[in-house]
Amino acid sequence: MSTEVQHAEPGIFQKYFLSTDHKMIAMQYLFTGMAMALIGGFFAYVFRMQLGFPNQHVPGYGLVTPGKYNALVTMHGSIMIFWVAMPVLIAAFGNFLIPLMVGCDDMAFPRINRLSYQIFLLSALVLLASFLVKGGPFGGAWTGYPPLSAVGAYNLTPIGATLWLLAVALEFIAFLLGGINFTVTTMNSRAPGMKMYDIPLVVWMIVLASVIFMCSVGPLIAGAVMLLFDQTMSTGFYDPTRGGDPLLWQHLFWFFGHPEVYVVLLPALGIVAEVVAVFARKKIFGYKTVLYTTWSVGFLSFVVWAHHQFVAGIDPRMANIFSITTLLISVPITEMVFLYIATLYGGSIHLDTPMLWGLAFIGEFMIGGVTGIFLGSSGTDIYLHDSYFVIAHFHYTFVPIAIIAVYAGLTFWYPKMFGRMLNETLGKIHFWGTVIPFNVIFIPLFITGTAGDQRRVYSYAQFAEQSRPALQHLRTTSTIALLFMLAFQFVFIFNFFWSLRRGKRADANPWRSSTLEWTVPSPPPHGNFAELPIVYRGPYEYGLPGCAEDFAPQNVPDAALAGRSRA
Amino acid sequence: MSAGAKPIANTRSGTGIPTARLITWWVIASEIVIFGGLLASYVMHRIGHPEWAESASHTNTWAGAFNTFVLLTSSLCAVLAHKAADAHDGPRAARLLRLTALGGLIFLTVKGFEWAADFREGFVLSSGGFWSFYYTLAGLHGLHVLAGMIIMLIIASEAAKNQEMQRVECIGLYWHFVDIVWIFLFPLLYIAR
Amino acid sequence: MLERYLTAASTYAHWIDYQFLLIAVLVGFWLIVAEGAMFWLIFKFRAKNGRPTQYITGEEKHLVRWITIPHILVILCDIVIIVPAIMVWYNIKQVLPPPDETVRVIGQQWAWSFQQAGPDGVLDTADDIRTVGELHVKVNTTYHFELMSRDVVHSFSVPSFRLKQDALPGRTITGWFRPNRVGTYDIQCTQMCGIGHAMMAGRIIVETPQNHAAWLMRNANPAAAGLQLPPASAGNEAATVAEVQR
Amino acid sequence: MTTEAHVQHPNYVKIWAILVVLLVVSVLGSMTHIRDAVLIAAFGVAVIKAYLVAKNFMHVNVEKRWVPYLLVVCLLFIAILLAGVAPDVMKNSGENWNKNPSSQSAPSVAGAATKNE
Repeated sequence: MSTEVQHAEPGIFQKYFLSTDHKMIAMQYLFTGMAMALIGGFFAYVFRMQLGFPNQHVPGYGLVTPGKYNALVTMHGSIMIFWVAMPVLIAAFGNFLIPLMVGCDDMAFPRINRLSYQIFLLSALVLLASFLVKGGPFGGAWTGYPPLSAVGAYNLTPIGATLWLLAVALEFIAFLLGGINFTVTTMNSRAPGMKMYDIPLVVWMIVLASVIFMCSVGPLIAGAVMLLFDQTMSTGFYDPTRGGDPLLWQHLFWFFGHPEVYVVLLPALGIVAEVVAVFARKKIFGYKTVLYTTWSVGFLSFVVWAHHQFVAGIDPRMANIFSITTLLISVPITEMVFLYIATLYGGSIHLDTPMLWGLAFIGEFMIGGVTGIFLGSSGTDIYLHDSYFVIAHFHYTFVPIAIIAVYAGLTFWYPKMFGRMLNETLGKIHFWGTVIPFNVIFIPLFITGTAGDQRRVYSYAQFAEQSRPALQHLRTTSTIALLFMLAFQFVFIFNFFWSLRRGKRADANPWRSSTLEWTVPSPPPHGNFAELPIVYRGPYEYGLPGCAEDFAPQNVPDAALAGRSRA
Repeated sequence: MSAGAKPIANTRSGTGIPTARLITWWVIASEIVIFGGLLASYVMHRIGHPEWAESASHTNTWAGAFNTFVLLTSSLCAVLAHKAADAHDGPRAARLLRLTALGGLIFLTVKGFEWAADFREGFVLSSGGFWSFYYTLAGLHGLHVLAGMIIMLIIASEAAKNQEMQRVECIGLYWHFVDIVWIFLFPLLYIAR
Repeated sequence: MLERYLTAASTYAHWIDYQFLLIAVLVGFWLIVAEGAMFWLIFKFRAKNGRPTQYITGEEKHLVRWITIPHILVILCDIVIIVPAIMVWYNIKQVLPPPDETVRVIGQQWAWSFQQAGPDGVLDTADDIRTVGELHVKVNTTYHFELMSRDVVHSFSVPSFRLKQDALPGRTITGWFRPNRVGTYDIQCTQMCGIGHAMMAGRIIVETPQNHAAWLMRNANPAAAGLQLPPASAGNEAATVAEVQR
Repeated sequence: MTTEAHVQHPNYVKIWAILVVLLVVSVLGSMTHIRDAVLIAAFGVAVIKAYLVAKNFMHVNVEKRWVPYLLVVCLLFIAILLAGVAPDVMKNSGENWNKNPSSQSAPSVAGAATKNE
């Protein structure tokens, strides 16, 4: 049952901007996410320069005043989470991979899929517009705690605050539409023969991430409506003098906030599972256990949120409950990391660039996970809350998620997306040039954090204990390391665009992988499969005894396995 | 992919539920969490602020009760439309869907008059905690009623030509969900005083 | 381990330092074990041509044991961490020892202000001393602080005391501290509170009882007079600190 | 694409009648002004009406088993939210903290926020 669909050759606008093809929408999300990453990265460069070399002219920006610093920090946080990590990890990889890996021609609802990108683009433009309004972008931290975010007189960026809130709300709606599409496509449109446990882990993880997002974003949408009315219609939802309660927003925000970090973590874990399995030529160790631990992490992520608010004025008795659930959620995550490491046992590990990124993810994420225990236990959180220890902790989880795992995915699926191979040596230069400086940025910040540096402060001149020269040296080292890391990103950008035209031409299955997306030509034609596949086995059949090659594609019947010559 | 042709993915049904109804259940699940969050905040504030009962007494219970009756009746029409659609009787289903949408219109007009009376009495969105929640809850619910009506009219026009009949059931599901939200909103806003 | 980075100047500071050390040791051990295992596996099973990969599904009992045993040990370490953590939290945030004195701490957009009982030792009397940005306390005395905010969320943090508590508008939150080391320590605001968030520095000056009494006399205004801000910090303050520094 | 009749249609008008009767009961209940009776009547009736609509109009009973489970799990998440947030938002005081009566904000301090040198 072929899928030739006769239609007029679409014009440029139709093909690129109004296309309902899941692969084109994936590219739109990918390039929008990468553009926003440049903006977010630039903000990081600016405020790190201010911290590393206080009160000096920052080349390319100018002088960083306290108000600008707050806006830079707020926008860096908001952009990197909502407009870089989520679109690239969930929407770009989700849109590109799910139909291909699940064996169907497109998403179940292509037009809803296109609408979700358009609303996402609108949200990005609304956020960028908030840079140009009077008072500048919102400066009250990406968490936007009222009354600071609710009252214009307090945050001095009233228009920026409302635009920031609208942009975040639009982004939520975009990902609700996108998430529903991923879930329905994976549940209903799987290739015949692909049972629940034959679905590749990256598809499982992206779908679970969308479900967790859908179930956790609801209360925050309600909270955002209330905050919008507080900002514009002078209601008193969060105004204590008029019966409101600022803690209500904190609870609604973190009830969404913590599941949100698992929403971005799971797709990254899925990508790394694919990469590690392919390059270690090994079946994932305990596929079902990884799935069950993912389910338990997904559910537990709803009962831990108040560990962000231990000292925020919640009732002290609640802190112990959330401290226990936070330690509880570290159990399934530890199990998953152990399983990923165990996958390496007995394999033959090819250290190509995607595998380097995959292993770097496991190595770096463990440091992030381990430092979370310091913050999860309520005792030490009294001292460490809102210090640079917290910043170093969540960058050791977010950078592996949003940068290292994304590079693993991009370098792995680049041949499939664009039909060309990326340059290996440039890839390795870029790898070492990113991972080593990354550690040199954030290890010093752990130390300044334990020494008492508080976050979101543009200079420590007012604080005697924090202006010790030793701490300032650490901050400057961290800034210089960031400059190296940002410089090496241009190696990747060059490699990315240079290989588009002049990279080695890639065949359908350059990495000899066994999942369905490698059975179609690269880049996949419209409608993906000439012959819609039938699935016979699980996704990670590597090293199968009695099979001519060391991998068994999902759509090859068992009988034909033995006779397969090295294609 | 011309707009009309559906992808194969849309026609498959791995879970046994057609994709149209499956996506409706997911929409309802995410709506439960949105209204749930707002209602939870309202309930906590109502218990925390007993003095709001005084301002709650100014709400017009009769208008609320009549609106509940209107929504119940329109839910009946929606499910009868689904029965007609199952019997492949497109025009009848379309007529019943349009009747349901009319019920929604009546609901909104009654609410309009009710709010006009409240405004005249001086109770606006920013006059106190209860009224903020009252207008936010009823307003968000009203928007969902309006959105449901618009989609319902589009589906009715297609059902009249015996096309896309499975969508009649889906808009019915959404409408029943909006009715259930109002079933909980009615006592919370109009009776608890 | 924390005191290597920042002085510990209050009684419960070393509880938090020990808890930090306990976590650092346990967590550090498991980090090294896991990273070591990963690098060893990468080295041992790197691609040697001709060596086929083993087909391992992950249900083989003898291999799964290599994961479940460390996992159980990790869970035990979690329990060993969580029990003292809750005790530390309970003794700092939930159980407040009887106060020798009470201080009212008020956060507002971009300054900490304090209200202390004047010579009569009773708060909210006419002779209370109100200071902005500077809090004078006696060493080895248990203080209760009533924390309030007048506008947005601030966070009263004295890193040397390992003390941190958010000040919420509309709430009065009570906590305690007992300084045990004379000296001047920073007060920070650790919750984003607008443009002056970095300017909201304060100083908490722990004095010997004699110096504190002297300061009290200097600042006690006659009962009827209005409020009086502290004079410029007394010249001899540096001297007293040095003289007392044993 | 026609839908296969996956549901047998019960007598909807009868169910509608029951719902209207329950509505009248809840409105009459609110007339009695006995505080607890009003609340129990109103919310008890609401839960029954919601059950009737879900079962008969939405045919949840004949749907795949996991659909009602999904909806109940979403309600469970809201219950978890309520349980975690109530001690702070619903109550006016707790361990070592209390809400200032909303009329009286924190006492004012003389003089503007002068930074002492």
